Amino acid sequence: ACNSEEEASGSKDAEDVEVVFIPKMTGNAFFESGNDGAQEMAEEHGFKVKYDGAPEGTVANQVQIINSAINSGADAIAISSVTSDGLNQALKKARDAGIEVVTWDSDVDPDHRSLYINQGTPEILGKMLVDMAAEQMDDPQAEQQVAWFYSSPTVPDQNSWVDYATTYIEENYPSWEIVTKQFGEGNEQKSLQIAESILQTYPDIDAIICPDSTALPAMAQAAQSNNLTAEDVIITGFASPNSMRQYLENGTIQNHGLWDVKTQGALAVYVASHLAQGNELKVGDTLDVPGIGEVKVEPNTIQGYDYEAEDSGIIVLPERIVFTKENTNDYNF
Amino acid sequence: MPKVKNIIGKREFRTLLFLIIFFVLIGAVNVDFLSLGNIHSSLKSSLLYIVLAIGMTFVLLTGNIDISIGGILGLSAAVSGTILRDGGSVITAVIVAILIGALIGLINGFGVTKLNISSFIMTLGMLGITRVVQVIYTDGQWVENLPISFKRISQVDFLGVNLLVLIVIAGLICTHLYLAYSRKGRYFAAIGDNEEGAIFLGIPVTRYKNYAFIISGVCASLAGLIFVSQIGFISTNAGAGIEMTVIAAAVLGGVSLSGGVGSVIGASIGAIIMTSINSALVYVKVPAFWNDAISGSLLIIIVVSDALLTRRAERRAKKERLNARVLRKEVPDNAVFK
Amino acid sequence: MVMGTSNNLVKLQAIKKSFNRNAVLKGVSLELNEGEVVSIIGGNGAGKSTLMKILTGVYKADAGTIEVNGERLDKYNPSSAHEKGIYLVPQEPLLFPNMTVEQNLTIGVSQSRQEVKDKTRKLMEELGWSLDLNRLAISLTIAEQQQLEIIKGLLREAKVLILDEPTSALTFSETESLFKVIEKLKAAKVGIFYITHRLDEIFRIATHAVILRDGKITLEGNVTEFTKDMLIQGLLPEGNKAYKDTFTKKLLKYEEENPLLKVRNLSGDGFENISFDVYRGEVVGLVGLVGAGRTEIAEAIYGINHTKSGQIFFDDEEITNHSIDDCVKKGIAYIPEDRFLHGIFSISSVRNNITAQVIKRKGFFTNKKEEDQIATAYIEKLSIKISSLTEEIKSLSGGNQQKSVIARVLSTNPQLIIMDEPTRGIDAAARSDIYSIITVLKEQGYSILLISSDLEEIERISDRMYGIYRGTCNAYLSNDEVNSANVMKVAFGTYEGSDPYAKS
Amino acid sequence: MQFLSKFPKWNLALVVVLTCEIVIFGLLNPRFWDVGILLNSFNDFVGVAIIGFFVTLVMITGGIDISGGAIVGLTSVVCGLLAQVMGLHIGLALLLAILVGGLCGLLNGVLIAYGHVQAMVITLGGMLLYSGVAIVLVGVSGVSAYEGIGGFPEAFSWIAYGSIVGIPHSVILFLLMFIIAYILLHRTTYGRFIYLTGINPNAARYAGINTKRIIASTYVLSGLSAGVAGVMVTSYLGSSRADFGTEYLMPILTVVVLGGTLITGGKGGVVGTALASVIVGFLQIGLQMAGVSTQYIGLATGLLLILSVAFLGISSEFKANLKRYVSTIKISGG
Ligand SMILES: Nc1ncnc2c1ncn2[C@@H]1O[C@H](COP(=O)(O)OP(=O)(O)OP(=O)(O)O)[C@@H](O)[C@H]1O
Ligand SMILES: Nc1ncnc2c1ncn2[C@@H]1O[C@H](COP(=O)(O)OP(=O)(O)OP(=O)(O)O)[C@@H](O)[C@H]1O
Ligand SMILES: [Mg+2]
Ligand SMILES: [Mg+2]
Repeated sequence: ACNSEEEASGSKDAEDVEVVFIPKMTGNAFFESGNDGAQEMAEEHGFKVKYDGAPEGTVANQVQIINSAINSGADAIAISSVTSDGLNQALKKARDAGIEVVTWDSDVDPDHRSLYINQGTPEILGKMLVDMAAEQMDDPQAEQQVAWFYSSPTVPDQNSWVDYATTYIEENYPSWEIVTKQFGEGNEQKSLQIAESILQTYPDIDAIICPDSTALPAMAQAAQSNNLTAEDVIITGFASPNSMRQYLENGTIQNHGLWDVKTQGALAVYVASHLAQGNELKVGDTLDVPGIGEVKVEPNTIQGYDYEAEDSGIIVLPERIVFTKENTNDYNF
Repeated sequence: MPKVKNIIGKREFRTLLFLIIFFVLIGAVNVDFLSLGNIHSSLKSSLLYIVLAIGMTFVLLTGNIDISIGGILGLSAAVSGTILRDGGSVITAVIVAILIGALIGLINGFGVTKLNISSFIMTLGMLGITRVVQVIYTDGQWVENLPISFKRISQVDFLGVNLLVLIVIAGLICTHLYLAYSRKGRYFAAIGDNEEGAIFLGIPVTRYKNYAFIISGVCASLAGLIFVSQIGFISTNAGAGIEMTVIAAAVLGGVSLSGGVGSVIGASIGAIIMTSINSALVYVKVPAFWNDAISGSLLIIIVVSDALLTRRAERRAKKERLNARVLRKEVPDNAVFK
Repeated sequence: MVMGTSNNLVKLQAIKKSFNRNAVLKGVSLELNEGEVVSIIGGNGAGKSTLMKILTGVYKADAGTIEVNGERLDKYNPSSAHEKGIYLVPQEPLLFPNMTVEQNLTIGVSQSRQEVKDKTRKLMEELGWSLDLNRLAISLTIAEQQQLEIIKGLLREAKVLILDEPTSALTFSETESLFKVIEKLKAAKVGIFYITHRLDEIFRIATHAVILRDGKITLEGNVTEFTKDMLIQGLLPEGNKAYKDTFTKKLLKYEEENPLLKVRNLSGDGFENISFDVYRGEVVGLVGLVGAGRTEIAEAIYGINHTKSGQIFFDDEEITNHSIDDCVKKGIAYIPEDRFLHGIFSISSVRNNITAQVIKRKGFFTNKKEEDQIATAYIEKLSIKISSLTEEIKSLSGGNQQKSVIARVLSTNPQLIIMDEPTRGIDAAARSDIYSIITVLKEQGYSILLISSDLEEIERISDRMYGIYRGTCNAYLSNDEVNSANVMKVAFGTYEGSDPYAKS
Repeated sequence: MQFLSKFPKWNLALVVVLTCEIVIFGLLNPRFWDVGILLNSFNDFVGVAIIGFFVTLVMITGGIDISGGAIVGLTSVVCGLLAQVMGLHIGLALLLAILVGGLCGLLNGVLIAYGHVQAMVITLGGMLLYSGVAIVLVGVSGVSAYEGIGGFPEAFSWIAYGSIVGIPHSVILFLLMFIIAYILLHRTTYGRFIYLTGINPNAARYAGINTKRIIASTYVLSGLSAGVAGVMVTSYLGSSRADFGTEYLMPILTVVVLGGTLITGGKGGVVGTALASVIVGFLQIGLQMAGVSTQYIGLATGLLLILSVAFLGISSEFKANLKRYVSTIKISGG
């Protein structure tokens, strides 16, 4: 394995590298934080990061942005994809044009990118969601009414976590009953309304799990308006600590999770620029990333993919964080 | 008796009937839907749409349209939200929000009346602009961690009813009285009904069109404040797509898109229907992937059946009128001409 | 206007106005004093309405000055005109369709609702008109709309009242009662501008007459100085002094033939048990007062409204309740009474208006050249005044718009033309043009079913006529019974004549 | 000059805007002048453009159709289900999918024309309904909605990625649909009737035009075009998903109204729509290539929309003022 040093033996200087950092959509706290991390990393190492996304996270918009990256001569793309296979043709064109493709947060077909900066496999994250709820219960093995509440039936990542979480519940907490699965469309007003309706339709509900950055704060807000606390109903899920801090502090919720998306963004653009400078990263290689530490390229199989190739792998973020009243003030994103 | 008939014949009444039928039907599936608690919270969730629908009605009455309300809502929510977050006073936040709404409304009005831009284009363009201005202003970040004190405002109850609900209903009634019965209030509908005729009568058409856009803008920013207070965090997409819902609500309530017809009461009832559909689907416990299909069909069924009812009533009225004057031997001569 | 004694109300000086390159007014000066009725006459498109719209601030004059009550006004718009007490009853009703009659009357006035209602009641009594205050304006017929507009104008208690062709849709009796009110206003020192194409009316009520031609005033003075012939001569273009109204009715032998249109015991909304025939090559008039139900009968024949019972035959084929399209195909054409609502395509070109119906016959693709030819031919035939074929029809004067509608109908070569108020708002010259077209059509074997509120017109050109009184067919005038006295009686339902179908 | 005056003023203005755009963006980033890039960029807006052509017809009748985007999603799902789940031949599948689009349009059209309901609400309801049905179809058929239906044969992607003598299919489709719309609207009696119906439906009826059928048919055409766009998008993105086309709503309306079609009906044309869609499409890639982030492009589109329309609005009023000013000088001078 080649232990690449900071200034790699590549053919291009860092200054000449432009990485296009593409979120699913703009205007979302999660992706904006990822961008913050990416920009900081870029500044430190002298390469350029262009943040480019559209307000609506749709496949066509992402394709269009990839096309424009190709047209304007970018060197690498780091993208959080809204679809598992809809970008294939566009990414293929990008790679044909010599652009390095890295994904982060949400992956594409593994044969259309080199590396995927993974916050955790569906197994890890699905389990984490369930565990965050279970650990608040007096008796997780007792009968519990549980609801899922996230953005929409068409987004890939959240659905894949929920899919795995459902099997995980069946295996480990067979007495739980999933009473409903609701969607807030990433729209605050609608999310709040659905959240209120969930509380009123299922007055005996025990836990509501919201793996979506709009649904979770809306759910917490609805609980707060109805004067419910974590004692009455367990609310947990994924959202950035900034958006949830006050609900943790006033006891509406006890915990919620996320990974350090700033690190994820930073890592994605670092790896992308590393590749764009002409370096190679193969499955099994390790890379020492300044400020983050050593990361290892795992094979695609850990995400359950069949496709295996030397130059196609996954880097899993070292840690995911469960935020509580105690630690939430240590983070700012 | 004729008074009762008059009320029943009103378009708003029919919308109300649809609302009641809707609640009863959903209530039949899940009784909880008819609980006071749910009705109360349906009203609370509709507040935002009601306020927007009131403003939209002014613009629609004059025969124009305002697509930019979602953008105005987002921008004023973001600006007042940051003011509140950074420790500014509530009064400042409210005043700034209203000024933003009024200013954008004024620009819309200027474009429509002075530059002769069709209102659809003007406000569509303005929607794009305000959205981006909001992104620039907030640097793409969410506005979060708003003071609890401001969020509390939307939770205050008065005599068991949410205070904001009471305020909005009071405002709604005043607006209705103004539009329907005051001399100047009727100008809005007159302009949309026949602009040339309004000019002929010396109605200051340009000024009242401007008023309509300003009112709509201010309503959108008030809705923005309600948004801040009720929801407590503002993304850069706040209010995205809301304009279509509000227009549909207004039309559902009998406001004509070609101007001149409609009332704020009807539009508000329409807004309640549009919002209640969302929560109703949670209550009936169908899998959530059915939601769009069901709310779409509901919307279509309501407007189509309403249109059919209206047309039948109109036809019958015309028939009666025409037949009333036909000379029939058995009818005494003076019975026909009143 | 030289009556130095009375107070001057309005003084227009050297008013000029052009639309694009079309110079409509080329320096017009006009005065109005208290108690005067100044009648403005002129051909279609002479600029009468334009001049009055300038006086009420709707249009801005390109040049010239306006003085009201001796005060020169620079910044002038409709609301300042209202303040000065100037009110225009427009040529084409400008009501608020979705408001009730009452709301239409009260909007924009400072009096209280009850006051307006009381006054309206009194006015309607005086005029003998009856309008239901709770009806929506959209449901009013064109005549009713015109009545409403006039009432609206009278309610304002304007100092200067402008009536732009107020009687174009009214029949004799409504006109008479309007004149009585005008006489009263005259006595109350109100100044009135009165625009009309019916020259007889001028001698009934006007104190002064003004002729507008080619953008200038060519003749003005006290009515007593003029005769009707002088006015007609004054209206004619410079070169064409040999004008003669050449229309003559021609007797035709039709009795032995099969009728082209046969209506039997037709009942529908607004009419009952109507029977009549139209033979080839004749003009049949339907006489009646406003609201008699003639339009409904015509629309039922043309397939617009469904009938309840009875039959309609066209060329021996039953066409009861057929679609409009079918009727058009069979050779029936209809000139609707409400030009704005049912006649013109306002923002379309004159050419497209004229060819709107005929293109259907010409196949799937359109052919601009052919359309131009057709349009040009009819524009010449009917001497329609336009500046170009692609001009929007709404910029034409009312009369020319009407002629375009007639041209459209003629272009389909119909066998039967139903004309509902075909000459409403049309000037004398154009009217005689249309009459001569009717003559030609008759000669070619075409038939015409004529509905007109102008009793003089219907008497002059109908070969036979049926009286419609409150939805029923109450009288029949055969060729030799048609004369003005009988026509009047038929209209009022007092003719004691024959009803050919009641007997059989 | 004589030749130019034959074109509507509006279209000339659009040509000027387009030219300015090409010049300015080329100066900002010379790669913009690469014909290959420009032609390939059609792929990104051809969907909006072809729906826009037929929404133009709808709008000229005085209606509006905002359900186009949703129909794109539905046809994409239908196409995928038929071809990949039920195993139909791909050609047949996409034909049927387009027909489904037409069917949606027919529903819109019948309700609007025969039910006399405001088009905006019906098509808004339709928008919810069709995208809802797409999700339901996916949900009921057991395919996971979030993964979409992929794995189409290579031949299928040829629809979007192929080219004829160097001209990408998207450009050819754009031209083809434009020509169809142009001929229908500007060269046939049907098109003339669309205008007449839009200007005055009553008069059109009295003139023997079957206005209901005309109105309904425009929605069918618009639905069919959305079906074509749906197939195109499915091929372009290589998978079929229910949420394709959701972002089309405003862009479609933008290109139609920027193209000079009157919202109230009766005026406009597809030439304007074609120019406007190219203008908006090029604006997007031009700004992106000039380094502007996509999320700010709404500002540029909005400004372009308002300013270009205001320009003509001002110019006529300005001219009138100027004339009056000149004539008063003459009078006071003489
Ligand atoms: N808004 C307008 N735009 C362009 N041209 C106009 C406009 N209004 C009137 N015109 C033109 O001005 C001329 C005079 O029109 P006007 O309506 O004043 O005629 P008129 O004397 O009232 O005729 P009529 O007896 O038919 O009512 C006509 O040639 C008409 O085409
Ligand atoms: N007393 C009345 N009350 C209510 N409506 C009336 C009354 N008298 C007449 N009308 C209305 O008058 C209108 C006149 O109808 P319409 O113009 O079709 O009749 P018409 O005989 O064709 O008229 P015209 O003689 O002008 O052609 C009808 O719509 C009718 O409703
Ligand atoms: Mg006139
Ligand atoms: Mg009539």
